Amino acid sequence: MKKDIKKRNTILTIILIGIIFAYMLILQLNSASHSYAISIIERSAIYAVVAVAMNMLTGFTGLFSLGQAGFMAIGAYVTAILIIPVESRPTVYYVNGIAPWLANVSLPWWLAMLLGGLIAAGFAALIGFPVLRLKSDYLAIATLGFAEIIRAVIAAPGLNQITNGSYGLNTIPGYHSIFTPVIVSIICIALMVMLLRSSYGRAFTAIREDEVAAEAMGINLFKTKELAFIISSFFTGIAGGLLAIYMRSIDAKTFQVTLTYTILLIVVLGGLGSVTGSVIGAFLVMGGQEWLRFFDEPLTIGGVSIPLFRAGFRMVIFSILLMVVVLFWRKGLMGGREFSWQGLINLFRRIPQLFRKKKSGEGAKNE
Amino acid sequence: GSSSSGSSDTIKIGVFEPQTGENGGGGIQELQGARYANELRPTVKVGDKEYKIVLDEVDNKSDKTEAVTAAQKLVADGVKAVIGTYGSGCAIAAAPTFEDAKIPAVGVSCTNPQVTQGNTYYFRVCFLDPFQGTVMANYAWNEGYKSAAVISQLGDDYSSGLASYFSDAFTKLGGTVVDNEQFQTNQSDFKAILTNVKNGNPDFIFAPSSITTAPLIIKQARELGIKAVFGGGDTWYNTTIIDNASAAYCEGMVCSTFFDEADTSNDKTVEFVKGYKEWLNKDQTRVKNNGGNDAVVGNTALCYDTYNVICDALESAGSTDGATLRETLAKTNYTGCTGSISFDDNGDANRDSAYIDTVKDGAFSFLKIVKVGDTK
Amino acid sequence: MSEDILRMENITMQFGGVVAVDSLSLHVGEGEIVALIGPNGAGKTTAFNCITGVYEPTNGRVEFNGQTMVANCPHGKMKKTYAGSHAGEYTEIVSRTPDKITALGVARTFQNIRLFSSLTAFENVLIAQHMHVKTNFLSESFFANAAFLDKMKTKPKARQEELDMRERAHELLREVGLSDVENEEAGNLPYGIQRRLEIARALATNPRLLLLDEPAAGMNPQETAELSAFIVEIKKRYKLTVFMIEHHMDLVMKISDRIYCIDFGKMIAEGNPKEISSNPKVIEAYLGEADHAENN
Amino acid sequence: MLKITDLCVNYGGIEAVRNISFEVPDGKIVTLIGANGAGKSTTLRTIIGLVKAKEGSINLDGEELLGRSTTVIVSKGITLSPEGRHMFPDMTVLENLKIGAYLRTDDLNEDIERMYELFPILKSRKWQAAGTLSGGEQQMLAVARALMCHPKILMMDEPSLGLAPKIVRQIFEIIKKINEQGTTILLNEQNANMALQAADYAYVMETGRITMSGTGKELLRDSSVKKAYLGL
Amino acid sequence: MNGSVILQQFLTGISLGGAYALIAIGYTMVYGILRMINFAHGDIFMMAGYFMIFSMAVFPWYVSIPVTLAGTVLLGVVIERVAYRPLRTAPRMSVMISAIGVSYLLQNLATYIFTAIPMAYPSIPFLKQIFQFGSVSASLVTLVTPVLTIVLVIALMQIINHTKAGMAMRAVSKDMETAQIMGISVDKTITYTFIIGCLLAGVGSILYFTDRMTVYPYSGSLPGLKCFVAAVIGGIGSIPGAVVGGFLIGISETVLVSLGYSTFSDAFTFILLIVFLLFRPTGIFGEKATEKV
Ligand SMILES: Nc1ncnc2c1ncn2[C@@H]1O[C@H](COP(=O)(O)OP(=O)(O)OP(=O)(O)O)[C@@H](O)[C@H]1O
Ligand SMILES: Nc1ncnc2c1ncn2[C@@H]1O[C@H](COP(=O)(O)OP(=O)(O)OP(=O)(O)O)[C@@H](O)[C@H]1O
Ligand SMILES: [Mg+2]
Ligand SMILES: [Mg+2]
Repeated sequence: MKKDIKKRNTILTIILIGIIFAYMLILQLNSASHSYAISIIERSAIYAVVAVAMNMLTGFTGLFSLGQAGFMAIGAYVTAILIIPVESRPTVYYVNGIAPWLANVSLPWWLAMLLGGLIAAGFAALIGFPVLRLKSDYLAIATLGFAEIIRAVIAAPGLNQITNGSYGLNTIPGYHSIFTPVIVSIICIALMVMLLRSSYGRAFTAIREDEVAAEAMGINLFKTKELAFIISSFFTGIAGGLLAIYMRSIDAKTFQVTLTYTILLIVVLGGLGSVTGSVIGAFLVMGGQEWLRFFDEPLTIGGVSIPLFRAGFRMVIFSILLMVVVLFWRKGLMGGREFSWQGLINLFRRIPQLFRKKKSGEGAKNE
Repeated sequence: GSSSSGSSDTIKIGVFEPQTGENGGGGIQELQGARYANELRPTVKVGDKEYKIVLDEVDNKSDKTEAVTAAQKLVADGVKAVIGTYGSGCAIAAAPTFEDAKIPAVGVSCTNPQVTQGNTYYFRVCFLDPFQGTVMANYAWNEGYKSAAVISQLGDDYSSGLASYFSDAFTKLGGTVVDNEQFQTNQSDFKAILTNVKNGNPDFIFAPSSITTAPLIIKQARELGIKAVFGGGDTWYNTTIIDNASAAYCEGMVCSTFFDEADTSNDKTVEFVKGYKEWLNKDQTRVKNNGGNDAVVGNTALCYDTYNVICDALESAGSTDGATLRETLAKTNYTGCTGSISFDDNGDANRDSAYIDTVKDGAFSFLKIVKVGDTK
Repeated sequence: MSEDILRMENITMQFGGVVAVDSLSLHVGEGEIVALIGPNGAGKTTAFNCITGVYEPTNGRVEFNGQTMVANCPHGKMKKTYAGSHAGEYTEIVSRTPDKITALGVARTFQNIRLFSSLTAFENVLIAQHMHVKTNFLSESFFANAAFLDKMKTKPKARQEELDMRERAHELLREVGLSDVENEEAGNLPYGIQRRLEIARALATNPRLLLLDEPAAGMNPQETAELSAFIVEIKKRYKLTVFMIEHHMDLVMKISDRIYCIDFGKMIAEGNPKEISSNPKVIEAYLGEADHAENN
Repeated sequence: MLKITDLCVNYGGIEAVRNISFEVPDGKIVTLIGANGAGKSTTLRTIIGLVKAKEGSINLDGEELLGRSTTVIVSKGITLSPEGRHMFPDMTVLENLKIGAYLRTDDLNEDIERMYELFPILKSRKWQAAGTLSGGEQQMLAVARALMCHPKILMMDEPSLGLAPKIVRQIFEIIKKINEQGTTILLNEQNANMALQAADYAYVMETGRITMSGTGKELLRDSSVKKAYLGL
Repeated sequence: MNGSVILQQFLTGISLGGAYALIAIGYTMVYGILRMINFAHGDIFMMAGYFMIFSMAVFPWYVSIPVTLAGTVLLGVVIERVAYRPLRTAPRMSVMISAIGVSYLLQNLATYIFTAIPMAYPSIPFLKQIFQFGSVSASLVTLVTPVLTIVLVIALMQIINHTKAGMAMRAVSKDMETAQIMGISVDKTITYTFIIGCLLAGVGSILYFTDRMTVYPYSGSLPGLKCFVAAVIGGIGSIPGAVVGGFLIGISETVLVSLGYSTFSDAFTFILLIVFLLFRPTGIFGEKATEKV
């Protein structure tokens, strides 16, 4: 019995993956006409990585960190600097020139991205010493502040020859195929899930539940928190690198607090402590923002133009929708649980039941 | 709207502008130029067929990340050409997308050199930052100002770029830059900076900045008793600044611009200004979008010209194919309300002169035309 | 009794001006059940906190299994304001965080239940074994859940460890009689079961010494009686030494080998249950005049 | 008189209190006893308005309290000394006492002195932050704080929890004393022995239902109560 | 740098600090009572700016000021009702997210209604009188801001420490349920807190914008963040702390900019924050959180 269900789930999963890949293949083969869809999927996949990484801290370890934009900036800049083709560097650094030692250093994108992640992780390790001793909101504000400091440093004139200061970086080679960012994202998320499901992951959860008790169970608070922080920052840095390649041009303003807030909204929408929630959230938020675009365009029904529809309306609607989710689905869409086939099937089963109940309720009234 | 599917007798032109976010104000002013132009010239004849032109407006929210998806949306909508965008950052971010899709884009007011660099599909009708910075330095030097202070926005390519070109040119001419101050994005208190400026006692203050910050700087400076002449870049040719900083404080400030409302030497300008004002005043929301009055800002005029440049190119190319259109655009030779427009190999407008405008009695008035080589 | 497993020497804990524990010395022999009683606010929980590293004592030394586990002397700002006795007697400073102390073999429960309440009972016990994990986080993440490798002759170490941990968690829960609530959320369990689970979780760290802070608080006499039997049983089964704080006198009298009574942070009596219940100082300070048996 | 009729309370899917009815006559001590999780605390919290009931009625001297806010209910003269103490941890002992009398407008000094007499240890710690008191000290403060508002009906949720035997006895003496001074008492207790001895009337709760009731003396003699709750 | 420059900078610093302090109080009070960072506070402050613009278009300044303050308070109270009250029993994180959501909504709404083009802040003639002391010049508002801040804060402290409403606020901030048992109405108390916080934000907004003269949809976000930092540095929950924090940040920001380090003027705020969190995690006046194991 149990085995049958397991088998069924495996088959369903394989079918789902098959469908997803087939869909992406179709998009890829007609990439010219589907570039919009491709870019939305790529962006969602990248945000999903950061969202899961943030969830690992906030939802699983109970560390409320708002430094994501900063770590993404580190990852993005490292990646971008190292992969901009050497020949186009003079035009990119056209104002101040590039530092001579850097001028000819170039890496393949995946290595650059890995390095970006490692450097982000290194920074996390450093600032972890002071800030991880802080609790909840204080930690949030300190990490947020740290992200702002990173941004200021990147834009500082002193680093002009490395980060190109105010002018940002561009001519970053983009993706050739939708599969590159999606597969990298899948690998990143899979690695995080595996960690979360190991004993270390359980130790994270223990800290979220009760620090004092976790410590009394022999879990070293500082080391474990630091581990979660470093790993989360590593993947956030990688996602920064992915984003840089996706955007092909970055500057310090890309990595403002609002970026962190967007990711936080994704995490909350999906459900704290749910990896699948974060992934679904990323696609919903990114897709939703685009789907709502028609609100920005003047709408005329039967020759009467509806006055509300104009630029900016989309974001108003979007923020209202977010508020509705926060207020009415407090635990997010997944509510700390993971997606399971059984859950989905139960959901479907419940729908006819709801109808039946309604009907019988009505019947009772009629009697 | 874009939702109407691209039927065979319409051509879509993308209007890639920020309507919200930091540059939302300027973006909408530009957008209105395109709308007005579209109303005047709703169709083009490509080959033998008359096509209706539909503007596909997307908001890039002044945000680079958004800009990429917004650009992709235009590509997916099947636009044949793109107008925009205000704010070079977003133009740079979107440029590869348009190039990949072989859709020519014509920038209206994105003055950063990198927008067109290495991108064969991006053109622009405005002049560039190095040009503008130098022109302003020339002007200042010619007016007899010996010392200048420079104020620029950190992390902003437009402002930092102009400031550094200005400083270079001004020093070369023999002037001294007594003070070089920088401020943060979103900063609204400039007193500390301005106190330092005041202390340096410059003749001229060059403060290229967005229309959000310019009035703050000017007003606070005057309140601190700074009497020096203020100068800015093309963004400053915008009555919003006068409205926000009060006419008295703005009196005498100068800026470079590609357009002057009061220029009567060009018939096209006169015609455009008259027509556009009428169009604006027909609808209060248009006036509101324009910043609450009917003064014509440079970006609107440029965008109006851009629309026409694209339409002309469509007509003379006789095809909507991206590559053909690009080739035709590269050969553009058009005279519009902002003067003559043609592109160099890089896709940049060949402009050798700029208007210098000053504020007189609370309104912009034409002062002179300055060329790069013009120095005393 | 044999060797002392725990020795506290002149432990003083001072909060600001309040001396909560004052030169407390006591010892617990291997295999004993020792109780610590005393009026509210006498400093019992504080003493436990000093042993387990939650607080750093102001002065004194704690020895575990013949080794110095915690030691401190007034230093820094405390030097001037120190109000306890035996100043200057200790010079060594040894401080350990609670997790290090647990690693040495001292486990505890809390006066107010502190379970990982949104996790299942099984996970609670599993987590308590985390400190014994030997593989690093990389091989843990790669292999701990790699069930498809189970058919191999030699499983990866991380996988083997994970399987062992799960096995042991099941076994432990079975032994303490919690098998049937294994998959329940800890926070949803009845109070008495939660107390039991908290003890089981402490056991999962493989302690030699178990500290229980008011294990019977909030239990009725019936449940308390069950708990006494439980404590005696696990003590035997796991060869533990038990040191507990408790206000339920029937429990204390029934199972303790020895009892310490403290008041105002100072030791006022020591002895076996009989001696303690008739000790006038204890009656005066703690038990009160009436026959205490009827109170519980 | 406080009269509870057919009260039902749910937490999500859990039925914590199922259809219970009982009365608390003026001037008496009424106690609820029962195992952990029987629903005793839930009952008290519903009476004070912290938990919303599914159905039923809570009637104080002819006035319906169900659905009223806690503030209103407290102003009618019912108060609760909550389970688990619940001090204002950063306020001093004295401030905690004062806030107990939040709805009163008269002079408090006399009452504060009275509390210090009842609980001398509080006097010596009046400037200490309540959060750093020991468990027992906190419990005493909780009782004292509740008394500060001169309630008609004082509900106490496990006042003896975690207290030394001596203090437990003191607490019960105080309960009797307050009662003699005219306060009606509704008491939740694990310590069934003491509670039944003190109570005029008692109810036994099991899994959300009232399974038995009688005077304190009656229940003390009842063999099933003896077995289940007195550990004899 | 000569004496008059230093004096000029000092004036700038304390007037900026005063405005920061007023906003910081709102953060500290809301945090104190709901244990949440009211991310929307900076945007309420921004909306107050718009309210003033619109009411000055119709009324003279002495009518506009009360109208603006009333509008700001109303906005704050409505936000509390709609976005925070339903989450009273939810985990703190949800409330914080809700606050971020409100902030997002207010910014988008302002962009939608008022467009992103900055609007001129009307000048209140008597506040804008310029005084000249030698080479130092200052408008009245520069001088009034710090004085008004101090006066308002002293008044507020009296309310909190010596009235029943103040006691209720402190109690609710520690334990809502128990506060209810004491007969305190939690909803009312929280509403009062928002009224006070928004009132001060309104006053702060008038002083701040009178000096800085343009309002646009994002003009609240950075000052908002800085003021929150000010509140943390001062010791969150403590009102004198917020004031000291506000002045500290205002002055140090000015000093830094005047020394030519404007690159780091924003970052410095956060560096200051991190340093404080390290060496005095509870801030200057913060009380120790007391958790007993
Ligand atoms: N963190 C602290 N700060 C200040 N004083 C404290 C702190 N922790 C405990 N105390 C004080 O130390 C004394 C002893 O407290 P402790 O909790 O050890 O008592 P206890 O013996 O466990 O009492 P109970 O049986 O009531 O739990 C008390 O007076 C308490 O107020
Ligand atoms: N906030 C809550 N959410 C969900 N369930 C709850 C909540 N509070 C109590 N319960 C459940 O309601 C039931 C009754 O609990 P209640 O606290 O009223 O019992 P009690 O008789 O007071 O027990 P105790 O002696 O432990 O205090 C228990 O099963 C408990 O798990
Ligand atoms: Mg204790
Ligand atoms: Mg209870």
